[in-house]
Formats: sequence, C-alpha cells, structure tokens
Amino acid sequence: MDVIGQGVKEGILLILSLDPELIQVTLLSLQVSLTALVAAGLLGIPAGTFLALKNFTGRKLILNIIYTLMGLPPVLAGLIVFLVLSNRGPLGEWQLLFTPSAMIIAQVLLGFPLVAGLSARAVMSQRQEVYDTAVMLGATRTQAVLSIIRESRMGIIAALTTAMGRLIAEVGAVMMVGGNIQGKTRVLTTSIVLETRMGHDSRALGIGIILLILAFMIMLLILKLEKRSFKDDSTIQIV
Amino acid sequence: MDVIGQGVKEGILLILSLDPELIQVTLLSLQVSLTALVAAGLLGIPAGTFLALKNFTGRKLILNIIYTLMGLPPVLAGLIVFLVLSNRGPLGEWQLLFTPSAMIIAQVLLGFPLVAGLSARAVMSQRQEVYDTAVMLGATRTQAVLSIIRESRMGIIAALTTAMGRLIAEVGAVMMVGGNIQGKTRVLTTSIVLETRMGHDSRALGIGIILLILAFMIMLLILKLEKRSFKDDSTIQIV
Amino acid sequence: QKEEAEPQQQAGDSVPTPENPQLKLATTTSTQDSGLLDEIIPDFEAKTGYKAEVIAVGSGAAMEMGESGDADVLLVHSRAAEDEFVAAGFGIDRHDVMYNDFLIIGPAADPAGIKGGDDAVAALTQISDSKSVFLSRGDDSGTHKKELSIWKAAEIEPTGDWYNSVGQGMADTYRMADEMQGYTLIDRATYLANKENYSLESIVEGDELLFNPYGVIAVNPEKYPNINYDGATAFIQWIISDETQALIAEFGKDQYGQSLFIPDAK
Amino acid sequence: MTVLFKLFDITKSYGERQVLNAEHLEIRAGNIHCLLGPNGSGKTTLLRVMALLTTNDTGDLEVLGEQVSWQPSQLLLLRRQMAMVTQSSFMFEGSVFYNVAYGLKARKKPKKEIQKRVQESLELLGMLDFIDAPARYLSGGETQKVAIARALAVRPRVLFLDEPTSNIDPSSSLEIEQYIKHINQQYSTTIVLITHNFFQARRLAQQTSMLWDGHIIEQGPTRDMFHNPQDPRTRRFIKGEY
Amino acid sequence: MTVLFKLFDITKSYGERQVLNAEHLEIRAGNIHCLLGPNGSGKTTLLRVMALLTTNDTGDLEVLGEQVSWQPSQLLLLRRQMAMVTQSSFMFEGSVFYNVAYGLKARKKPKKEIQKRVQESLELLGMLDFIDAPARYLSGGETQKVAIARALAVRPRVLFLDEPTSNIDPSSSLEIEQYIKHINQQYSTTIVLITHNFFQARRLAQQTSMLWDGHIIEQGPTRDMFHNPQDPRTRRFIKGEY
Ligand SMILES: Nc1ncnc2c1ncn2[C@@H]1O[C@H](COP(=O)(O)OP(=O)(O)OP(=O)(O)O)[C@@H](O)[C@H]1O
Ligand SMILES: Nc1ncnc2c1ncn2[C@@H]1O[C@H](COP(=O)(O)OP(=O)(O)OP(=O)(O)O)[C@@H](O)[C@H]1O
Ligand SMILES: [Mg+2]
Ligand SMILES: [Mg+2]
Repeated sequence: MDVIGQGVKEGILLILSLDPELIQVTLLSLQVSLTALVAAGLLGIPAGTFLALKNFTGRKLILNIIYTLMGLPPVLAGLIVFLVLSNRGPLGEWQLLFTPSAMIIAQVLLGFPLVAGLSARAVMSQRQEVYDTAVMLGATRTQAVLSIIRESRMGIIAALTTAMGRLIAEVGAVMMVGGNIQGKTRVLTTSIVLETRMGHDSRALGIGIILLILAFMIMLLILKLEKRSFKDDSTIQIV
Repeated sequence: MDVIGQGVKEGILLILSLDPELIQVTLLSLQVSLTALVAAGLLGIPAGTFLALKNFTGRKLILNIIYTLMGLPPVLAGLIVFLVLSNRGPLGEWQLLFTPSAMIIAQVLLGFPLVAGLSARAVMSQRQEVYDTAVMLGATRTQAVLSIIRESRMGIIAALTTAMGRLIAEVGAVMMVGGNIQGKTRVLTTSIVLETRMGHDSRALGIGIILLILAFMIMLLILKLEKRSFKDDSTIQIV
Repeated sequence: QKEEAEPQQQAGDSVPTPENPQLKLATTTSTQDSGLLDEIIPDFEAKTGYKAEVIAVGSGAAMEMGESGDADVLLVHSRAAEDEFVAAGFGIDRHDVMYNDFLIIGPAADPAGIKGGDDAVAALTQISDSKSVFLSRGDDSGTHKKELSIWKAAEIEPTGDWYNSVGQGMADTYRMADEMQGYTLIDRATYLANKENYSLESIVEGDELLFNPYGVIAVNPEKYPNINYDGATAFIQWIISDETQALIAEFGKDQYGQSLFIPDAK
Repeated sequence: MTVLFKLFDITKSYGERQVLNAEHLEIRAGNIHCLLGPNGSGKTTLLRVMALLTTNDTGDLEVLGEQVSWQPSQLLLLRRQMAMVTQSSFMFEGSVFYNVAYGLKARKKPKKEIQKRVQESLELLGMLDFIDAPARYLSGGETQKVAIARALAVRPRVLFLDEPTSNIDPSSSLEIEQYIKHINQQYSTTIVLITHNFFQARRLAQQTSMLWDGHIIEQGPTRDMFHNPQDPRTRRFIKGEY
Repeated sequence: MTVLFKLFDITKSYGERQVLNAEHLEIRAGNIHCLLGPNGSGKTTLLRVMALLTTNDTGDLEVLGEQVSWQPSQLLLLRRQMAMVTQSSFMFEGSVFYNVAYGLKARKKPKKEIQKRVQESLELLGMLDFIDAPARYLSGGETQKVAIARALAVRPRVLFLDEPTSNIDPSSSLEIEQYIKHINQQYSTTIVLITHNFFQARRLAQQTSMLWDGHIIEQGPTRDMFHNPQDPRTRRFIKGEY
C-alpha cells in the first residue's frame, strides 16, 4: 500500500525534476488529445445537433449506432485505424502509422461518437420554444440552431469534458497506432502501461498523477471558458 | 484491408459456432460490465444529484474532481485496485485479485465518475420550478429529488449509455486486476488484446464485432426501458 | 484443447483432489502467445487436479507479482534477475525448464547487409553503423535485457533516429517492425507463430549469445501465508518430469517443423 | 379567528436589491386574501416565502401556528396542508393524469381513491377529456386549468393562487371563481390570491394587501380598499383600469 | 387595402384530433385584428400557422402577398418582417440586453444601433433598469414586458401578440395598449392580437374573429361583434364577462 504513497511522492518528484523526456511525453499527450478533442468537438457537436433535430428515415438507427460506438473498444478503434494506415492498407502510402497524426485519427474515431451522442441527447432535451423564439426574432436556421446549442450548453460541456477525459486517459488505440516509440509517439498513458509492465508501480502511479493533474487543468479551462460566456451558474435550491 | 472483411466474416462464424469458450467469455464480459454499470448507476446517480443540488463548501471542488476522474486512465484505476487488493495491500486478505470481483471493483471505479459527473450536469440543467412544484404538491424531499431526476432523464440515460460503452469496451483495468485468466477472468476485450498479440487480427476483429453487437443490444435495452417510462419522444421541429 | 474441459472424466478417479486447487502461474507473454501453455497445461491439470490460472505479463512484472505474493509459481526467462529473486528470499526451488533462442530478423532488402551471419555482435554493429531502423522492446523484459547485453558486448550505446524503443510486448514489436521494415531481436516462438502474417525474414541466428533459458520458481511460502506452495511444488515437479519435458520437445513440430522450446531440466 | 400566517419584518434580497420588506401581514383562516401590486412589487416572492419555497433573510415567520424552523420534517408537515398554482405552471413530463395524481401519490393514497379524485378534479375544471393527453402539449389555458385541478386534488387547507386565470377565457374564469368561492365556504379553505384582475379581486377576496416595491403599503377589507384607498399610490394603481 | 394574410381551408391535426379548421380568414394591412375564443379553440395554433412556425395540413396559405412554399429562404424573408410575443415568453439564457438585442444581431445591425434600439425599446416598456439583469430571474410581468420590447426592437411589419398582457398589471397594461395603438397608427404595423380581455379587444382591435373548436364561427368589425354577435356561441361567450 505504501506504493501509493510512494507514487504520490514520485509524481511530485517527477514534476519537480522537469525531466526533459517526461516534459516531451506530456506535451505530446496534450497535443494529441487536445487536437483530437477539438476535431471531435467540431465534428461531433454539429453531427449530434443534426441528428437531434433533423427528421429523416434512418435517423433513429444512426443515433443508436452512435450511442453504441460510444462503447467502441479503443483497441478495436486502434486496430481499424492500424489496418487502414498500414503499408498494406488503403492509405498506406500516407506513411502515417506510428506518428502522432495516426494517434489523433484514432482518437477522433473514439471521441466523435461520444461528443455526437451526448450532444444529441443534450439538444433533444430542449423545447420547441427555443427554436420558435429564435426564428421569430429573425434568426436564420443556422442562427436558430446555434441558439439551441447555446441553450444546451450544460449537456454539451458535459460531452466535451467526457470526451476529454476519455481521450487523455486512453491507451489502447494510441498504443496500437502510435507504437509507444520513445521520443516520438510515447505519451503519458503508454508510459504508464510500460512502467507497470516493468514492475515500476510507483513510477507508473507518479505519471498517472501527472496525467490527472493535466486532465484537471484542461477541465478547469473548459469550465472557465463556459463561465466566461455564461455567468449565470444557478442551480435548483432545495428548501 | 481484407482483414476487415475477414474480421466481419470471422465474427459471424464465431457467433454461429456457439463456441462454449467464447460464450463463457461473453457472459463474463456481460456479468462484469453490467454489474459494474448497475453499481456505478446506483452510486453515481444519487451522488451526482446530490452534488448538483446540495450547497456546501467544497462542492465545486468535488465536482471538478469528479469531472477530472471521468478521465481516470483505466490502467491507473487497474493499478490502484491491484495495489489495494494485492497480498501486500490493505485488502490483500480478501484474496480478490484475479477474480471477476476485482474486475467489477475496478470498473465501478471507472464508471462511477462518469455517471456521477454526467448526472450532475443533467440535474444542474433543470429549473427551480420542478422542485417547487413537487414539494408544493406534498412531495417529500426524496420524492421531489426523484422527480428532478425523472425530468433529467435525457441526460441521465446518456450518462448510463456512456458508462456502459466505457465499461464494456474497457481493457486496461480488467486486464490488470483480472489477469486475463482463461476460463476465469478472460473477457471479450482482453481476448481481443490476446488475439492481436498472437497475430490473429481477423479473429480479434471478429470478437470486436461480437462486443459491439453486445453493446448495441444493451443500449437498445436501456433505451427501451426509457421509452417504456417516457412515451413522449418529441424533439424540436425545425420549420 | 478439447480434453481440457473434462480432465476429471479422462483420468477417472485417479485424479488427486488437492486441498487448494487454485494455482496462480505468472509467466511471460511468450509462453502464452506461442500457444505452449495452452498445449501442455491441460496435462498438468489432468494429472494433479490443480487448476492453473495463467497470468501472462513481462518477466519483470511476473517477478514483481511473486514479490508481493500475488502469484504462487513463476515461469520466466531472465536469468540474472531470477537469481537475485531467489537470493532475496522471495523464491525457492528454482529449476531450469527449457530454453529457446532469439533471432535477429529484418526486411528482405537487408539494408545493413548482415543476412546469413551467425554473429549477433557484428550484426548489431552493422545495423548501428548503417543507421538501419531497429526496434527495441524497451520494456525491461527478458528479451530487452538480452538485446542490451549484446549492445554492451558490441560496446555501442544505441541512440538516434534509427533506434526505436517501443516499450511493448514481443508480438506488438514484431508487428511494428514489419510495418516499419526494421530489424529487431525476437524469440523463436513468437517469430514462428506470426511469421505467416508478416514479411520480415530471419537474418541472424545460432549465436550462443542468443540463447534464452526459462526457469521455474516457487514463491517462498514463508513470506505470505496464503501462497499455494503445494501447488507450486506439484507444478515444478510436473514441468521438470520426463513426460512433460518430452511434451515440450514436441510442441511446435507438427506446425512449424521444428520445436519452439528445447527442454533442459536436469 | 385563527391566524394562519403571521409575518413580521420579513425581508428578502437578491444581490443588492431588496425585493421584499413586509413589515406586518396576517392571513386569517377561512379568508380569501388578495395580494395586489404592480409588476415586480414582490407578490410572487411574498407568496413563495409563505409557501416556504424561499427562505426569508430576516424577520419572523409563523405558518399554521408554528414558528418556521425550516427543518425538513416541519416543512413537509406544513406543506402537506398547502397547495399552489404558480404563475407559469410547470407540468411534469407525462400525462395529465400523472400530473394531477402526483400529490395524491406522494401522500400514498390508495389507487382507487387517486383515480376517483383525479377524475373529480379534472371534471370540475372541464378537463376530463384530456386525462390521457401529454401535459406538455396543452394550450396555455388548458395548462392552467390542469394546474388548478392538480392543486385542488390534494384538498389543501391553504391554497395559493398566483394569477391562476391569467390565460383562461372569461367564462371559464367565472366558473373557476365560483369553484374557488365554493371550496372556501364549504371546506373553509384559506386562499391567498394574486391577481391583476380587479374585478376578480373584488368578487372573491375579503381582505386585500397592496404591495409596492416590496412593501405592504396598505391593507384591509377589499371593499374599503377599492372604495376608499388611503395611500395615493393605491389610488392611482386602482384607477389604472377603471 | 392590401391583405397580408389569406387563409383558405387551413386545417391542422394532432394525432386524431383536428384542432384547427379555418375556412376563410383575411388579415388586412394596417389593421389590429383580434382572435377571440375559449381555451383550446385553436387561437395559438392559428397564430403559429400564420407566423409560419407550424405547417398546415391542408389548405392555401398566402402570407405578405406570397404563396407559402416553406422554403428556408422564403421563410426567412417573410419572418424577418414579423415578430411575435408568445403566450409564455421564452427567454434565452443571458441578460435582458442579450434577449432584446437578439433579433437585431441576427439582422447584423451595427453595434451602435443595436445599443440604441435596445435601450429605446426597454425604456418604452419601463424596463431599462433591468437591462443587465439575467432574463430568467424576472417576475412574470417583467418577463412579458421584455418579450414585448424584444419584439418591438426589430420594428416588424406584422406583430403577433398572444395574450401579451396576461401577467401585466392594469396600469402598465394600459400604457402598453397605448403603445400598440401608437405603432399601429404611426408605422401602420399590422397587429394580430389574441386576448381574453374583452376590454382590451374593444379598445384596440378594428376586426375580430371568433374561434370555436378550431373553426372561425364569426368575424367582422370588433364593434359589431361585441354589440351584435350573430352566433349564439359568440353571444354566450361574450356574456361571460359582462
Ligand atoms: N432569483 C431572483 N434573482 C434576482 N431577482 C429576482 C429573483 N426573483 C425575483 N427577482 C426580482 O424581484 C422582484 C419581485 O419579483 P416578484 O416575482 O415577487 O414580482 P411580482 O410582484 O410577482 O411581479 P409580477 O406581477 O410581474 O409577477 C422583481 O423585480 C424580480 O425581478
Ligand atoms: N403539439 C400538440 N399535440 C397535441 N395537441 C396539441 C398540440 N398543441 C396544441 N394541441 C391542442 O390543440 C388545441 C388548440 O390549442 P391552442 O394552443 O391553439 O389553443 P388556444 O386557443 O391558444 O387556447 P388557450 O386560450 O388556452 O391558449 C388544444 O386543445 C391543445 O391541447
Ligand atoms: Mg408574480
Ligand atoms: Mg393559446
């Protein structure tokens, strides 16, 4: 059990040491996951909104598939991207395998269903009056839909923080398509796996703590951005 | 690329073969993830609701920590549970390591923050009038809070489907605390990893497809249960 | 694998029923990924009545599990660390079980020009000199330690863009090497099990430096009361028995035309 | 006559702004008591304080003979004797039946009785045809009628009505007024009514309090208030519609 | 006089139930046209069809001289000439300013002009003090006033008012009526008004249509309708309040 205490200590020491390799690994983690998050957000929020609002045959099915893909196993996502980007795969010429780009692609594949599915649910819980009020004030369809998204912010921010958590913590896919190459595609999560495999539990915990601190900071950033646009932060009062 | 086609084929063959080992692995996957999901739901929905509704110092901090823990890396969760359940750990006597119970514990650790965080957000987007109407009709506090949860169903179902997806697809934690023991703790995701390690890509894909079908069915079940209680399924009409 | 489901029936009532039939075996991924354990464990269970729970991790992690008492018996390949483990009192009854060997594999084009050699040190030196892509397990595993010892013998500190430390298991590293068309050090079992899928070829083999002995160790029951020492002993006795050794010698012959492991229990 | 609500120096502020400062108010049992006042004068806030939905910042509050302690058990006990129709009625997701049955279910009434009372209440409001309709699709007036039925179904001792007929057509409105009078006389239900309809106030209320900027500037029997208002602000306010 | 809305045999059903069946209705430019009728008679539905918020099931709809094609571009063009105050006003999350500026921002007006017009509109409704308040915390009447200001800010050619003063106190109500009259006369804004307040209808509307169960059972000049209703149902309905 003292391994945990030692892990916390090791984490602090690791941070203080400013180990250049660790810094590089951390920055790569950030770069990969944030890029994937932004991409998943830019694709997922509109897609989710579209699916929530547009009536067409097959809509239900697509929604259910998206919900299901929220449970896409990272290894499977990794395997699929691997096969596509492999030398023998259709996009083999791009030579993306074992690069950060491949990791980003795999993570977008994982993050997109999360953002789209959760955004769809958030938008679906809105009422008709939002749209009506917007268009009657002269909003274009796009403006009105943006207003619906704005009113759904609670759920959409939840979608983003959830996806952020998933991506920054994810290892199966980045391991497979990134390859955990030291100095090139090694990120925090793959480092943790490597350290546990080597039996360095406290170091693994230490890196894990760094990762959680990072996740915490990104989360605060997202919430800060939210608060800057939405000052009202009231919740139900239980009297 | 034909590996993917072959994977689909293999998946179908695997299902048709009714291989007793695969059935056992599938049932264990179901058992572990569903038990963990139910536990995470039973703990997470009340916890999230509490955090959304109760004002106390430290509430914001706890919420932020929960949001952060949505990004708990499975390997890290696995490592922590491993250390706690290890012979040297505080609960070593229970002899739970490498059993399905250990896997469930680790998955609850992963699922709880997801359910709690997303439920909290869903509840926070509700208005005061829900509570007021409920208590003025004579509801006890508990009944009123249950009504708030009921009105938040869109977000709470989203929380459950998200957690379900996460848990059924998760491999890092179950691998570490379960040990992927054949006939005892091997589940679908750890099988996928093992198959890819043995170079059986198409078999890995096949198992992945089984897993996705499973996730799809659970998801339909959750949505069906939702629909049984909430017939109204209207969304905004875009005219 | 069919017999495995019904060992009791097969052996009739001659199967002993041990007090604590659950035996945790921590081993390296290579014994599992090669299929060896799947092949021979049913025999163990049928003969002794124990149920072997195989946990496949790296040698390092396996010994870590032994140290914390989370496994009862270890089947690993990391000779120096094994001796240390025994010396520290964590393990007892260490026995040699078998060995396999490593090869250096690489692309058919062979940019380092080392094909057909049997001198591992020279081969790595040339790979380094030609800056050909090389993949290292980089995970403190037995294979990784073996690789480092060869670099040491060659008096080279491998660094640079061509040297990729991937921190993954053998099969994953093989897969990556194939994609990157690089060289890597691999154990014969993993190589043979996967070579159908990939294009890399055997480049260097047969150097004595490349031999890889496996040992079996019981975890010291004095450290933790709940260690299944009886089971560990049964396992050790079984695996070094002549019949099992013969089984090991047979394993792989029908599929690959050669055995993957050479038994060497004394 | 028993006094059901006693308020002394009750204040309530949001941020900097004090929106309520009720120096003295008593609501007597069995009365219909009307709260008048311009928009934003604090009528709804006052009602919410009396209904124990909002805590007051300062002052003494006595409800149904008890000093309010804000303990959940006390709140439940007191609230179970009240019901409210809010200014914009919130409907739970579900059918009209679900909504009207809500308070009865909360009180764990037997199924049969719930069925009976829901039907009765809806019948009275002329909304029985809508019993199975989804409550959220009702028209404005229909929603308000269901909200009234929902409050009546629990047979409260005190009924708070916050502009209960603002969206209801005049003839239904008159019927509802009849019914309010009826339960007031028959069951001596105490009623606190907010309305902007002076006719309604005069038809129903025995007592009236006039709010202005959070203060109760005048109160007394409704007749006197309308015939002979003391405060110039009241006079001007009442002239508005005349 | 130009006819801005022409409806022939417009029907609308929800499920089995036909809630609107308007055989013939014309709204003339520059008029204030009142829709009367009991709760659930289809007034709001009719308004929503005219405002192009709901498609009709059958019938011919001509709006501002154009046959409605329900093409987004046409809808935008037509709706940009209208504004609406709905029965229960929805406020966007944000300040009162954000809400009143919404329509102007959608029209990409310059910042200065937005500022000016928002202030003017709020001033008119006596809500300037609330410009920075969160819109969702307003009282019932205040919300309605902001909703009116928000609709006026875009200076519509047609203004739909669905019980716009139901929660507003009588004197503010009168002021707002004055203002409605004023923009009707000054800018010849056409106004379609739903109200349950017969006084208001008589004070404001030149034309009135009476709805009953989705049908328009009577229409004509407001005076005639109130003094000499033809349909017995209208007569009974109007008697309700008298
Ligand atoms: N949660 C809140 N935060 C800030 N201000 C509030 C809040 N609730 C109410 N107010 C303000 O308090 C004042 C009184 O509100 P209240 O709802 O009691 O008015 P009212 O008399 O019921 O008015 P109306 O006739 O318009 O319903 C209003 O000016 C309103 O803006
Ligand atoms: N989305 C809907 N689904 C089903 N029924 C609806 C829907 N919208 C309205 N209705 C029904 O249509 C009828 C007419 O509604 P509408 O809102 O037009 O009435 P209204 O004349 O405006 O009444 P009020 O005076 O109460 O506002 C009502 O009985 C209502 O229940
Ligand atoms: Mg009010
Ligand atoms: Mg209406």
